[in-house]
Amino acid sequence: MTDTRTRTAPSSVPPSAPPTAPATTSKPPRRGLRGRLAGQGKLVVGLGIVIAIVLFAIVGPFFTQDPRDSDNAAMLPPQPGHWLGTTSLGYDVLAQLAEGARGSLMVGVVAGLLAIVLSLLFGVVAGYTRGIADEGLSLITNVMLVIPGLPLMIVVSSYLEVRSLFVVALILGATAWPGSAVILRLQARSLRKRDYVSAAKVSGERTPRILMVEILPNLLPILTAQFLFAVILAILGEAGLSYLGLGPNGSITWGTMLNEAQGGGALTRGAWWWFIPPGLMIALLGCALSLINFSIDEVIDPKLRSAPAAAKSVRKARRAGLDVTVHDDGAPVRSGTDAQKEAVRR
Amino acid sequence: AACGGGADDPETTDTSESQSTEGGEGVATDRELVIWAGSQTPITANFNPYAVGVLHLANGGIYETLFAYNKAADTEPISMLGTGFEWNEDGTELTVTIREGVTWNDGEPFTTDDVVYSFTNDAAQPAYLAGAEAVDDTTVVLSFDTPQYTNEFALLGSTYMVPEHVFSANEDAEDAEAELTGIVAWPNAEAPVGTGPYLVDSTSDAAYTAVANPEYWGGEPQVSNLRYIGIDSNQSAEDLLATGQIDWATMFVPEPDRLVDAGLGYLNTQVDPTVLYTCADADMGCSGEQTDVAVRQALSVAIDRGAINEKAFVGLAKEISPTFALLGRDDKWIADGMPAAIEQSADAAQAGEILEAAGYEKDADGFYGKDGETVELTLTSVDGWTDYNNAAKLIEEQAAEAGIKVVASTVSWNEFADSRTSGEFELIMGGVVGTSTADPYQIYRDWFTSGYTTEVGTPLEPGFWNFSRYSNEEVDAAVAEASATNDDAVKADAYATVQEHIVNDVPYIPLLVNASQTFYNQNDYTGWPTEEDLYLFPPAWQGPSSGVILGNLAGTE
Amino acid sequence: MTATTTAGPLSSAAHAEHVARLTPVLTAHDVSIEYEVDPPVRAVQGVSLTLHRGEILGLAGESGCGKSTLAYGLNRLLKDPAVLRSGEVTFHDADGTDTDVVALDGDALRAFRWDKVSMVFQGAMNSLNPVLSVRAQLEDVLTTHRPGLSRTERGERCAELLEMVGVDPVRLDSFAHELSGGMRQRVMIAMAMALEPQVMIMDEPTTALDVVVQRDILREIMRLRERFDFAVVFITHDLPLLLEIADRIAVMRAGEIVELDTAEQLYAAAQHEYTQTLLSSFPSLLGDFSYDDGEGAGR
Amino acid sequence: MRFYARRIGFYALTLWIAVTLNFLLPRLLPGDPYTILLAKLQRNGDVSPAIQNTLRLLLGADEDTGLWEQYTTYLGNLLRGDLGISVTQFPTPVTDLIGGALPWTLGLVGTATVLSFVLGVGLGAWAGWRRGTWVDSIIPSTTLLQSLPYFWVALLFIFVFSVTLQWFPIIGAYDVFTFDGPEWSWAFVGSVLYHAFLPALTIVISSVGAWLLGMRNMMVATLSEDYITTAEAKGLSRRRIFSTYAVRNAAIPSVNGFGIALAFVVAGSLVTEQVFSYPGLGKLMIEAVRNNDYALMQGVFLMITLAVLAALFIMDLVHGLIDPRARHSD
Amino acid sequence: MSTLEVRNLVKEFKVRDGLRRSTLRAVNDVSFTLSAGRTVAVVGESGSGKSTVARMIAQLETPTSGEILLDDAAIGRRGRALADYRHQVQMVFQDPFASLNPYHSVEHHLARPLKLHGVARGKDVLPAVYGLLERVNLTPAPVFAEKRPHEMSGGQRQRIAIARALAPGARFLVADEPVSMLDVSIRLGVLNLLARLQREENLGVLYITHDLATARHFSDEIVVMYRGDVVEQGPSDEVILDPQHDYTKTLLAAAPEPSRHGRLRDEVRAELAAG
Ligand SMILES: Nc1ncnc2c1ncn2[C@@H]1O[C@H](COP(=O)(O)OP(=O)(O)OP(=O)(O)O)[C@@H](O)[C@H]1O
Ligand SMILES: Nc1ncnc2c1ncn2[C@@H]1O[C@H](COP(=O)(O)OP(=O)(O)OP(=O)(O)O)[C@@H](O)[C@H]1O
Ligand SMILES: [Mg+2]
Ligand SMILES: [Mg+2]
Repeated sequence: MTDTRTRTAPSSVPPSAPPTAPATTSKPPRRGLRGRLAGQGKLVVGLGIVIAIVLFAIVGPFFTQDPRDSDNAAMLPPQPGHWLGTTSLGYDVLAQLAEGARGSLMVGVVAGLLAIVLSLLFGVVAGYTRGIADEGLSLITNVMLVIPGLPLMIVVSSYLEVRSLFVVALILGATAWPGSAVILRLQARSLRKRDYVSAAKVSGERTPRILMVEILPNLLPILTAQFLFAVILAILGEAGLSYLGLGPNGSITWGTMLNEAQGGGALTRGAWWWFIPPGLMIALLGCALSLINFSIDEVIDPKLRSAPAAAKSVRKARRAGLDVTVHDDGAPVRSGTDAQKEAVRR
Repeated sequence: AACGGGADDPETTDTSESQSTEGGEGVATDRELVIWAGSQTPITANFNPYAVGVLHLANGGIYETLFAYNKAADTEPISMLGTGFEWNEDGTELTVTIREGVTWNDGEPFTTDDVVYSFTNDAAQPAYLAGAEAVDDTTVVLSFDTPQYTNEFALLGSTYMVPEHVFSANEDAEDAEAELTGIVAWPNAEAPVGTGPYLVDSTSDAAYTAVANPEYWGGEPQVSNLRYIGIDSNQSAEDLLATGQIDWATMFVPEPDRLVDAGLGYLNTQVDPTVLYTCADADMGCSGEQTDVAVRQALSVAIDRGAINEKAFVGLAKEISPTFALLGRDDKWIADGMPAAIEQSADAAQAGEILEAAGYEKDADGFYGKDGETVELTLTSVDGWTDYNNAAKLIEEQAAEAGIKVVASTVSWNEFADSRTSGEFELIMGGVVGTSTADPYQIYRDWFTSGYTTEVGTPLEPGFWNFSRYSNEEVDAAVAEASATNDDAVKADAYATVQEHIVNDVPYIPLLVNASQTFYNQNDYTGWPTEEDLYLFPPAWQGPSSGVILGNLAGTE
Repeated sequence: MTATTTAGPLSSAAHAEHVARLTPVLTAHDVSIEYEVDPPVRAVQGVSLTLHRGEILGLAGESGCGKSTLAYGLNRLLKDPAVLRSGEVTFHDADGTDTDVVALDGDALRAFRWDKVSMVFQGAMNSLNPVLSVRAQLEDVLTTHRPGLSRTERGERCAELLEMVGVDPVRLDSFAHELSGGMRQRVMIAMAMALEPQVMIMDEPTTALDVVVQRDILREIMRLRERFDFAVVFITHDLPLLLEIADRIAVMRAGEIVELDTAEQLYAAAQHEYTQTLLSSFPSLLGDFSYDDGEGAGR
Repeated sequence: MRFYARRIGFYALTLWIAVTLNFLLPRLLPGDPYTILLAKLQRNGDVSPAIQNTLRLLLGADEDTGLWEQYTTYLGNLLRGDLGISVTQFPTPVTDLIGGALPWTLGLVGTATVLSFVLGVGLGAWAGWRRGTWVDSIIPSTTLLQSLPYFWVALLFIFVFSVTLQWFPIIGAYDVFTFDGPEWSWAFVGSVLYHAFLPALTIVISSVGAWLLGMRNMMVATLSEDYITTAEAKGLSRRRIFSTYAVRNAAIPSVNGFGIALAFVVAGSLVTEQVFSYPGLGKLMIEAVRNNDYALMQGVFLMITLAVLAALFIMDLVHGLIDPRARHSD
Repeated sequence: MSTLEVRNLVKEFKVRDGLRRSTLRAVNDVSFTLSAGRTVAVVGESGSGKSTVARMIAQLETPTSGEILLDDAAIGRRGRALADYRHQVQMVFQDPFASLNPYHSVEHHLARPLKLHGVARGKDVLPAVYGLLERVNLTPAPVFAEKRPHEMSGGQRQRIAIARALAPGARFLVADEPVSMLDVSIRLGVLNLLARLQREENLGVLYITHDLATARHFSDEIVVMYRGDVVEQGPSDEVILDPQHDYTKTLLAAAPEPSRHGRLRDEVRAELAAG
């Protein structure tokens, strides 16, 4: 009965304990990093994967051979020296994967940043101002939201003659912002009406400072979530564009790797080591970023964490016989008095 | 039966009959032959050989030429609707004998008037054709102002015979949507009238089918049903081949063995060279170090063609002759003293010697340069042409080993087309369209003479292929000489001159001859061109030869 | 540590006398409720309480003292992570049968709810389903608990209910967002009345409303109570209000009922110190008042 | 009513912007369709002089008209349903090509999206209802599905299910080896369903996660609303609480997001169609891009925008039905 | 003696209902004067325009018409003049949970106005912050200065909000329902603090509330608003004990009064018995 030990702690909680502030605005008390991460399994796993991938991108290339070195035999299956085999040109897949991680992350981050900057511009400014500016910006946002992104990207990139990694990232970023802008606008609108914004005004703060110091920090969780989301979308988008042959030329990304693997008939030639890893890396990174988003969602809307946690703890309590009521949802049915007696005995 | 076609043999006997190649063991079959000739979906019904979107079956399967020429081997043309032809002394008249007893599939007889119409209608008449005249019921004479020996193939091997009574009625066809008038606007979608072995049966946006023409002059084809399908990616086509769902396709497959193991017949015919275009002539306005012949020569020896073929072309391409004569087919045209195949492995040392002899020195980074300027060449290839992109990457690496800095980059197809016609490029990885007959003449004329190029900045006209801006009076003269003769010896002499120059000047750095892989169902059908009997160029998309092959097929059981 | 350590609420002799005349309708004994969070919160600790037929029992106390938790506990509406650690709740039906509320489950519990004990919640604003019309939500109750009623009967009943609380029956087809706060609260009360339950638990039914509207609604409740004679547990932290309407008042603090007495007695002679503090937090409108800026009320 | 008036105004504006964007994009960049087409044809060998001539007549002549005039002509053409001529499928009008492809896309993407929506919302509602149980632990894994590149999944599916196992067809929207074009027969319908299965599965797999998560989170939030407690207090059955009280409210944001999400799904399905050679708009567009067929490309882009707008409009109507608050003001 | 006077204040809001726009007159011709050392209460039911008046005075809204005069001079609306005005007139908001930014510490909340208004600089800021905290009875001050809003109770937060309003050295305080969000047991504490500060520092306080009892006891004068109009205004005791306007009477009748326990029950019973 491990959980009984935890409840030996003094349980006479002051009933007049201050209610906690509304969720969106609360911040966890400053505890150590370990303390803060405890119980945040998803966050830990997500961060772990992301950090691993970023490290792989940063250090990987120093430990692998030149990703453009064709001196190896072609289409080698995984083996010592080529842990992920080689491509049809004799490039080392692991080396390409590391270099591709750089490329993809760079596309993701640049596109994500651009998307965030644009969505801040269109979202927060629209949300904070009123009248024509708001109407105009919102209209643009809504229109952009409706115009399908990938086709637009395809059309735009097909007109471009040279597509560097950076240009592709810019295109992706420039089409990825409207969703976030809508969310940010709503949020900024509600923040604008918050009393602490009015209070700052009455204190004599200027608008830019109010935006930066009072409003922006409160948007941080949402901004982060949107940024991560934009990164995922950009990396997926880049992969899609690359598959269509509209990806960045001259750079290695997971998308271009997939494109080359596809072009080189990797799957039909049985070279799974060439085709599978880039796709998995994309999925893994996306999954990790989503996991982080999960935890951010739970910060933004604590119900998401507290409600399931509550249900869990109650089921635990019931299993321990701490509940005298009868439940029809699968919990053991016991007579009120039995349970009660047991509870009293404890 | 031997083919004439030489001026020294004016009275031609009958050329080889297509029926003659028909395998004896074949039987008639109802099994539907499924073909992928490269069509993509959606398929739009169009069987007008003059239209841009004409479907593959029309070229050869429905409309036939007078003769069928073999692009793949040095064999005699096969007699189709023509039974013989003859050049006059000076090459200004071509007399063709027409097969008798042929009827259009609507029952009308095929006549010399149809032949004349097929050569002289607005859509077909070439500029050099001065006139066409039916001399009697079986003879047509084509006349020219200048010798046209070299256009024999264009006239006899690629001009489709169309029924005057049908086509002339549609000369004013109008495609309102396309704002297009004339015969080319006519889709000819309803029961096209031709002489070929097949009749169109149905068309949908995904496939079209054909049935054997019972009245075919060569006898009713043994394979009674055809289905041409549209497939949108090589991957799908390969998968379909592997799973036995298509019977004939010509496409790039990196590991053909897998399909051969699955029981498919396989032919790899290499005819079209792949080269590096170099903007070669500074006098024509080219800029960049590649205008120096030493740089081109050095680069050429620095390239490891074996590795490129092995890695970028999966070992499927063929060695190229620096003379651009197709090895195997055109061997007789390679002048004495010319190397047959170009060196396959790289020779970095030799490249260095060439450059050093020309006054280049290595800089601190190990790259050659002159006067403090490092040689740096940009090599572009069309984005998405994976084999070319890969080859370019390999060349970048190989050149670097020889101390030549080449930067590989990919460009959009537009930019590629643009820069090669305008001449604003340094190096482009590109193809050279091979010749359709066993004679390198067309390549020499179209790709190496100054008549087929313009100054840098002025776009080349359509039909001009000299992207490298190579201009050499001696080459021009030699090519002119070759065009005016039908005497092989004279021609060979002229070619020797051409070859001497182009091998030394390397305006196009030869890489290899591209593969074209044809897969066919040999279990259920017989009569395919094979390694042993390469009677025609086998690709499913090639007209008119594909039509001839179709007429040749039969079931195995 | 046991749940029975509390000595029970303070109350006067007058109270005992008052109670003796009444019959109980709902009794709670030793109810303890805990929130299973880390660390666990003992929101209600060993509360025993009897609600009598037809009376209005006020439940007062400062925010967070466990009033709502207790009310939810009485009706078996505790939501995760709340757990009823101990206690017996017995409903004494008018027909003489007693129901062990704690032991109810499944269909029996659902049948019991609303029919015997109905509830009006803290925020009426959010108690109405925004996507269902008022009619649909009223009918929900009738179709569930009175399946015998015909369609027209149900319709009539709904209209009748709305009229009873002073809302025009045309509002039946309105949605929550089309009603004012006061109307919504009235609709909720009408809904609570739908099955003519014997007990109604009202958790701060009027806090979000204007004084004038609040007064109207209270008046309505009182009137209905006189008519149908149901018992009411009325929860609020507005002691003056409670004094005006309640027959008896229980003062809660830190999960326990510290004092339970008749309204008159509580006002006149509150025994518990906390009750006195609470009373003094409300300056009299008409009486005198003296400033006190000491630290006493500083929390 | 006013709500709808505003929305319609918005749609009209968006449409106009999309149309104008479509007009401006190609004009911002140089490109001569004649050279492009000719070069394309020459890649396959001989182009007869006659064809060259016609092409020149048809495409080469570029009248020197002002931008505004071109714009009005363009708008006029659009109104008449004239989207120009495809270069890839010369000389088929773009409208014909789109007309042929649209039903397939609508069928495939529409079905897959609706399926994915229903499945996602259904599973999400269930997961939210069962919050705090083992179901929670499988939720994070759905993010993996969400992050898989569409085409990658599609290619793997083909490799495994169509080529290796040969359970499913490799190309097409129906059996192109048997049917000579669409027809009305059970066999054909069966064939269509059979061919749509894998592509639809790809779309569903890659998009269901988002719905599931969104719905699950909304359910969790909704379940703590007061009206849910009220419903419980009313003694309503769990079923009714689940469906009428929880799901109906929790689904509102999902339904609202449907239109927007559709834009994403359409984008993803472009690639899916390409992999499966599915004869829809996506494949058409990609062909167009690969062949520099600008008229076709723009036509398809316009069509996709239109389709998304139409979907949004329908969702607006639905939204009005399921959320009474939407019917009044914005 | 300094005064803050509002004259014929009118505020109209443009409300859009679909395509139709209409104007809503939230405040209609409101005038009153607030003098240093005195408290004026504004009472009225929800939506009567109380907050709007407060926000206009705090210059968070611009009046549609009418004037606000500080020491008989029309107030400045921008730049230096606005800063000067803010220096003198400050506001305390209704919801102490919402009026403090959860991301900033107490110190930040108090130091900013000190710096902005040049009350303290550099090293002096922190002591000044502590001073403010002590003035609102939050001791030990260094402990509170470190805290963030969510670490404090509602009453403590409202004290911070009051301290912030005092920081610039304001002479007039607009308090918009400063205690309605607080628990009953701590309301009086906050009100008493306000009253003490007002007395000790000779503040002019505009006390907005719907609680008639506290309005009476904590203010010198009461302004009764009803749907944007002032229906009655006068010395507190007069308004409460001898209401003139019907609306004031209704309001008074509706206010719960502990001394009248059982009243409502008895009234209803009487009514029912009668009819
Ligand atoms: N879901 C929960 N998880 C943990 N603790 C809770 C939860 N709900 C309530 N509590 C705690 O239980 C105690 C009693 O809460 P309850 O809601 O019953 O108070 P209340 O008297 O109704 O207050 P109010 O007057 O503010 O409504 C409080 O200390 C509160 O913090
Ligand atoms: N920004 C705004 N836009 C439109 N209408 C507004 C705005 N602010 C206030 N109103 C309207 O003005 C009227 C007066 O509002 P105000 O907030 O001043 O009332 P109040 O007396 O403070 O009410 P409460 O007691 O509820 O705080 C209300 O009808 C309100 O809806
Ligand atoms: Mg409560
Ligand atoms: Mg207000």
